[in-house]
Amino acid sequence: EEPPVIAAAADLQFALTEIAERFTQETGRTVRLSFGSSGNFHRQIREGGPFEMYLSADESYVLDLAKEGLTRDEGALYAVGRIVLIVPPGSPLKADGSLKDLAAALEAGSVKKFAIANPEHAPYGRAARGALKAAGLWDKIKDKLVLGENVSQAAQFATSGSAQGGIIAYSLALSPKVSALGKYDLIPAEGHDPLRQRAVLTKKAGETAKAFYSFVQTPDARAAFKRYGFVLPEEK
Amino acid sequence: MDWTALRLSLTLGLWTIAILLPIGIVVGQWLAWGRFRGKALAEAMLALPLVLPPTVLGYYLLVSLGAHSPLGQAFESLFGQGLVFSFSGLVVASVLVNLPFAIQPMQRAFEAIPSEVREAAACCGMSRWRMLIHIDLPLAWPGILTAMVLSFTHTLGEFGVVLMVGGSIPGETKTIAVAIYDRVQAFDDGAAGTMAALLLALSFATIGVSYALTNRRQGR
Amino acid sequence: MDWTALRLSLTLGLWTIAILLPIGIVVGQWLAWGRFRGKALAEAMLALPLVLPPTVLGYYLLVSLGAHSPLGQAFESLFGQGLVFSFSGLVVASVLVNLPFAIQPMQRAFEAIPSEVREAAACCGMSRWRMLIHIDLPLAWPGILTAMVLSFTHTLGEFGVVLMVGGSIPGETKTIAVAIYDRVQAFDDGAAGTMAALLLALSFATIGVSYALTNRRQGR
Amino acid sequence: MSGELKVSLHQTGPIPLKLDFACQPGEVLALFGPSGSGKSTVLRAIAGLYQPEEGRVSCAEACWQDSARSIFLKPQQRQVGLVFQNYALFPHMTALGNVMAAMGHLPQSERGKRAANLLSRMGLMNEAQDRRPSALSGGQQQRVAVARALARDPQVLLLDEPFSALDALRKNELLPFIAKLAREVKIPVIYVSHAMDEVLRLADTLVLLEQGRVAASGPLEEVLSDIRLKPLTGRYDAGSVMHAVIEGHDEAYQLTHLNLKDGTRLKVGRVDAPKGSQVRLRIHARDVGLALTPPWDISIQNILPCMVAEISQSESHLADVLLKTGENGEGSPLWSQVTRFSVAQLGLRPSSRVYAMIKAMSIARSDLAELS
Amino acid sequence: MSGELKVSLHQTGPIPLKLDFACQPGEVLALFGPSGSGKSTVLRAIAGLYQPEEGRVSCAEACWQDSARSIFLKPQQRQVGLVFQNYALFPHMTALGNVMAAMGHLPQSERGKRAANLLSRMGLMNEAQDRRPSALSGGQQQRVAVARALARDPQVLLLDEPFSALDALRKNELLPFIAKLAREVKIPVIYVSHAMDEVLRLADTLVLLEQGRVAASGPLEEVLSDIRLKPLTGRYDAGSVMHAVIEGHDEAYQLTHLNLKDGTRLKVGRVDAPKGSQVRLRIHARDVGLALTPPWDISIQNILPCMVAEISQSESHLADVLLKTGENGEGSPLWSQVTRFSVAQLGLRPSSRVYAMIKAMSIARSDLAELS
Ligand SMILES: Nc1ncnc2c1ncn2[C@@H]1O[C@H](COP(=O)(O)OP(=O)(O)OP(=O)(O)O)[C@@H](O)[C@H]1O
Ligand SMILES: Nc1ncnc2c1ncn2[C@@H]1O[C@H](COP(=O)(O)OP(=O)(O)OP(=O)(O)O)[C@@H](O)[C@H]1O
Ligand SMILES: [Mg+2]
Ligand SMILES: [Mg+2]
Repeated sequence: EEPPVIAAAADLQFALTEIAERFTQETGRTVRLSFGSSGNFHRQIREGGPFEMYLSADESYVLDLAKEGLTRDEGALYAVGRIVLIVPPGSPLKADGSLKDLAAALEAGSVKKFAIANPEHAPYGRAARGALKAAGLWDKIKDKLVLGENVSQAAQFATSGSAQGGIIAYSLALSPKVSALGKYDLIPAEGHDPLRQRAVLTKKAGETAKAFYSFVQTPDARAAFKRYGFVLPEEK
Repeated sequence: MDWTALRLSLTLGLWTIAILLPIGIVVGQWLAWGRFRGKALAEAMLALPLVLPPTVLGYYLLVSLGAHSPLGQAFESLFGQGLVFSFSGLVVASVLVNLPFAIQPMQRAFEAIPSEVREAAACCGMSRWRMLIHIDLPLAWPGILTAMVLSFTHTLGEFGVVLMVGGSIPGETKTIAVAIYDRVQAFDDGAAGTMAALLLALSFATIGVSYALTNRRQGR
Repeated sequence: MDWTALRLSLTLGLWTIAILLPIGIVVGQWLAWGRFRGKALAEAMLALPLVLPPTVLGYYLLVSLGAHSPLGQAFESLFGQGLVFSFSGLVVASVLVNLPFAIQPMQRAFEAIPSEVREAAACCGMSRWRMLIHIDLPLAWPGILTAMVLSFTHTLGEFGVVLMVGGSIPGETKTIAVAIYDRVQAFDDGAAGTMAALLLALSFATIGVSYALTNRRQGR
Repeated sequence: MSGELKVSLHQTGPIPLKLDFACQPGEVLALFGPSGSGKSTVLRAIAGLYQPEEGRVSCAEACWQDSARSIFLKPQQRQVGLVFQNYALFPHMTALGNVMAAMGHLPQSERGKRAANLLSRMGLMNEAQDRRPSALSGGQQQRVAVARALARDPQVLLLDEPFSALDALRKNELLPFIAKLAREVKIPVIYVSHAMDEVLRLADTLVLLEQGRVAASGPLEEVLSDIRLKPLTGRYDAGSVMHAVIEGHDEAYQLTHLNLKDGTRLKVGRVDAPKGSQVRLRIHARDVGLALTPPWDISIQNILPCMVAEISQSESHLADVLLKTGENGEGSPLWSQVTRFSVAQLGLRPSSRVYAMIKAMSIARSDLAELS
Repeated sequence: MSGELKVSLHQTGPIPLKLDFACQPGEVLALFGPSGSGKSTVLRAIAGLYQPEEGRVSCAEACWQDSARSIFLKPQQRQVGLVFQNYALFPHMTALGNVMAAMGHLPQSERGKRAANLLSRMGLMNEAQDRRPSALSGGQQQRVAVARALARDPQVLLLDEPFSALDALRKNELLPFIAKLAREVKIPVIYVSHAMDEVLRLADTLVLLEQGRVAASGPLEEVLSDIRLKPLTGRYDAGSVMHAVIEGHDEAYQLTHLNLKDGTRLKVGRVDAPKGSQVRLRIHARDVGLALTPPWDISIQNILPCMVAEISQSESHLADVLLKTGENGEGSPLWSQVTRFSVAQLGLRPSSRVYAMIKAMSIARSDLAELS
């Protein structure tokens, strides 16, 4: 039997890789991880994709699939994402999660470009838009936005030096490579809709996938998620 | 370094040009020498796979080759395996996407063969097949090589369609392009850089050698 | 229908081929007729932009054209505006990415001009410039057209590099390809389908007409 | 197996064509006519490279084209050897490769040797055989083209000005080769040339084309003897063609004695054929001088008693005098071209008795073609 | 302003070249030699399309190439008109467009008319002028190539077998045109041809090439009179070239009376030149018969008393007899070719007195070239 393919949102790159390694150590079974856009996986599963488990960055995708009867159940929340404001070195902005400094800088006109993920389809983009709207900055910053296809690209924009800052996933900001490229500060979770991330077993799930699904919900795994910047569902 | 992905990409590239070579020759010759109404439209049609963003094209392919589509079902009942999310699906997608790169340069190359040379070959009693081997292919060779190089390199770098149709399954549909992309997305510039450099070096060497051989053969 | 994005894409496509046309002609002729060591390597080098996945190439461009890069700084001090996240940056990126499509078919087309015809032109006293206008371009025209069509359509559909370098700013760097992609990602298949269909129809018409005109001119 | 080639082509445009002719195996038919009269087009139509509106082409029993029955065989199925006017060599192959490419019908192992052989026959030696056409001179390319046409072992040989780029010496070597080949292999040969001397040496039959129409056709001797066709046959003015039998050879002086049908004897340069062979002589009208009494002590060897049959005066300084050989004009017709002044001076009139003087060497070797 | 063309080319390989020659303005220099001897290569080197290892080419005051001084001008800077052996027409332009393309030096408005004019001179009429090369016959293409070479108003005209694909009639129209042009425009003309009759009509000087080396060169008459060069000049065997003055015309019989330098008189067909003009005659050796006593009542009009200077016997049936005109051999040299049998029969020896018989019409019009 080939190891099952697990479709996972791109923001789980670091966390899930570690969890999968641990899973292999403990159970002797392996899984194949495929990271990508949650939306793409959603379509692929609908088109008969061979994924046995699906970890989406946006729970609505999972619920959709559940409605269509392509999953075993509605799955389980495994994490809630947080967002941060990140500023690269040399930026006039301060890393201030309350976005007050951003407001001032916008007034001063020192912000030329500001990176977020595309709110039309990326969950972290929607959260960023929510936070900016809550801070009353959306209309002022709208014309200065550069939009990443996903949050990773938004982070690349934000740290490229060509933008003065951006809003990205906490999980990304925590990774050593990104944190070296700029300072960041958590944006209060109250400002935006929660980024509820849901995992589910598809109808194709086999024994290993089922085991992995359970493993992802063990305290060990949860600790790993936490370490990589995810809030655990209970903590909400 | 993700060797599996690299091997997969090279295999995919080779399969793609292996399939495109005969298609390009047949369609290229047909467009070069055929006289029919709507030829310009046929030529234009062939450029269209390029117009759509790869991911979108990939999505349309996913739907039209997928398990619910007649094509996908036919393939599944024949080979017991779906077309999408499999290496075969990648090959099909890759071939479709690269059609313009393969056909157009070949068409031009065939057009450039002086008609009297082909007439002379016919008067030498060469069958269509011998003419192809001894006249058409050698004379159109630089154009065919260009077609192959463009298709091969484009397949190596192709990413949107491959990701969509293939689903990035390690060892099966996760090509080196996807692997590099993943590394870049993960801010793992080091690994991405290594893979990119190796891929570039490898392609550079392969293409350089084919061009060098062709240049020598042409006696230039 | 995102008309702004469509206009932007067409403008980008036209700029790209407008810049690539002279580059392709100069480099294509140089590769076709020049005799120098390492020609095969130069040819291979030109295929390399295709090898990397577009997003990755875009990322490298983002870094090397960005505000911290010498190139980006030079451009900024000259034009008071950065190269990335701007239309100019898109044009630069687009030109780079399409180099192989522009140069290789042109090179082959120039190679196919019989040397005696160019010798005769020289003996008719044609200056280099008149020779270009009256001999080289007309005779290489089908290949040049292929180069232009491949570059133009590829620019329309290009998405990875454009997104990375441009940042999807509506009216400035959000091309129709990005718009269609966004609609697909947002599960708005209807809008995506409409835009895709329109884009395809438009490209089909443009390319069809150019091929038809060329075919007629060539008297085929 | 080869056989008679029958050609009938008719169309009004874009290239007007209106012609019917046939060519027997072993026969060399010359297609002659001004530039643009359609000679190459006719050859292309026979080879299957051009399809006129209406046409019938057949070779031996095989029908190659019949527009009435919608038959049109491809060039590959016609087994013709065609030398293109512009050679049309394969630019990527060596001279040897070009010739071998036409040997698809032979086993691989024989091709190289036969091709090298053919090329040597054409005077293209080893070193040049391995060069591509672009590194060969015009005449060398032309010879490769001829070798390639022969390499196919064709049932019909079509030669479009095959020696136009060759010097006289080479031509003198190759023309007899073609003539011999046609006779030995017994295939119809159609020969297009602007050089009347080539036509004279090779052809049996002449088809004169003018704007795609046959202006005249028939045995070479008849057409060329027809003074009215002079504007078409060009400055190689009329002459006479005679059949003769070799009576013997004079080895010491390298002469051959010939007997005309009427018993008249002629001396010509040594002909390489056994006693008793039939030969064909062409005697240029302008090489025939006239005398009223048999001249003696002159270098002109052939002095034939003749009777004047007809005198046609022109506006120029020349007059054409038709003679009949023999004391009483009972022999073959013989044309003489002299000045009008001489006609007056000698008082020539029809039925005058004269002596025709033909220099032995004016029957040039090249005009001396053997008959079967 | 044009001037003398001086050419000196030397290299050992890959195409061996070793030649020096010069060509004056108004002079037609024929380059003659077997296929592959390097004729086209020489023209290409003069035009700047081929660069031999060592070479000097200069025209008038301008140095076009000097390998010693590393000078090598591009073809564009040389102002030559070159007719390529294979035409090399521009395939995408009509015949007219091809010719106009060489008229960069003329104002746009004049080009069309002049080009049409040139093409008409070449016998290519309106309808054909608007066709592309692919829709023209071989000979028509060749004429376009000649028109194009002339269109540039060149300082040097280089013609590589420019009429090889033309029928005799057309050639007869075009050869005098070229000859006249060379003289009127006063430019050096280099003419490559395998057809000796063309060379005879056009050329003043002959350069014989053999494997890239000059085997002989000099005034046409000298080189052609040299019997040792027969293997190179081909079957157009030796002949004599004489200078003569027109003494008068016989309008009734359309004859022209000529006076040789030594006072001998000759009759030839009407020459279109006024009394007193100098003309050049070429008399083929094989057209000269010999007699011991002056023949009478014969059609041969020109009977010249001569003395035998030299007899060279060959292995064939022929002997070459060098005569000197005049009772005591005080005049010009005249070659006669007779059978060895005749030499024996007439008992010819050096210093024998003989009469040379030259048929009036054997001085063919085409061999009669005017001198300046
Ligand atoms: N690239 C080359 N390499 C070696 N030899 C060559 C090359 N090009 C030409 N030659 C040889 O140089 C010689 C001279 O060629 P050229 O074309 O000048 O001859 P030519 O006198 O014009 O002959 P022709 O009358 O047949 O046209 C030929 O023997 C030819 O084979
Ligand atoms: N595609 C065409 N359309 C119209 N006329 C054409 C076309 N091709 C050839 N012709 C004309 O047809 C005529 C016959 O051409 P062809 O080549 O058969 O002549 P040819 O007798 O071989 O002449 P040459 O001796 O000059 O080679 C020419 O007048 C030519 O201009
Ligand atoms: Mg012809
Ligand atoms: Mg030559």
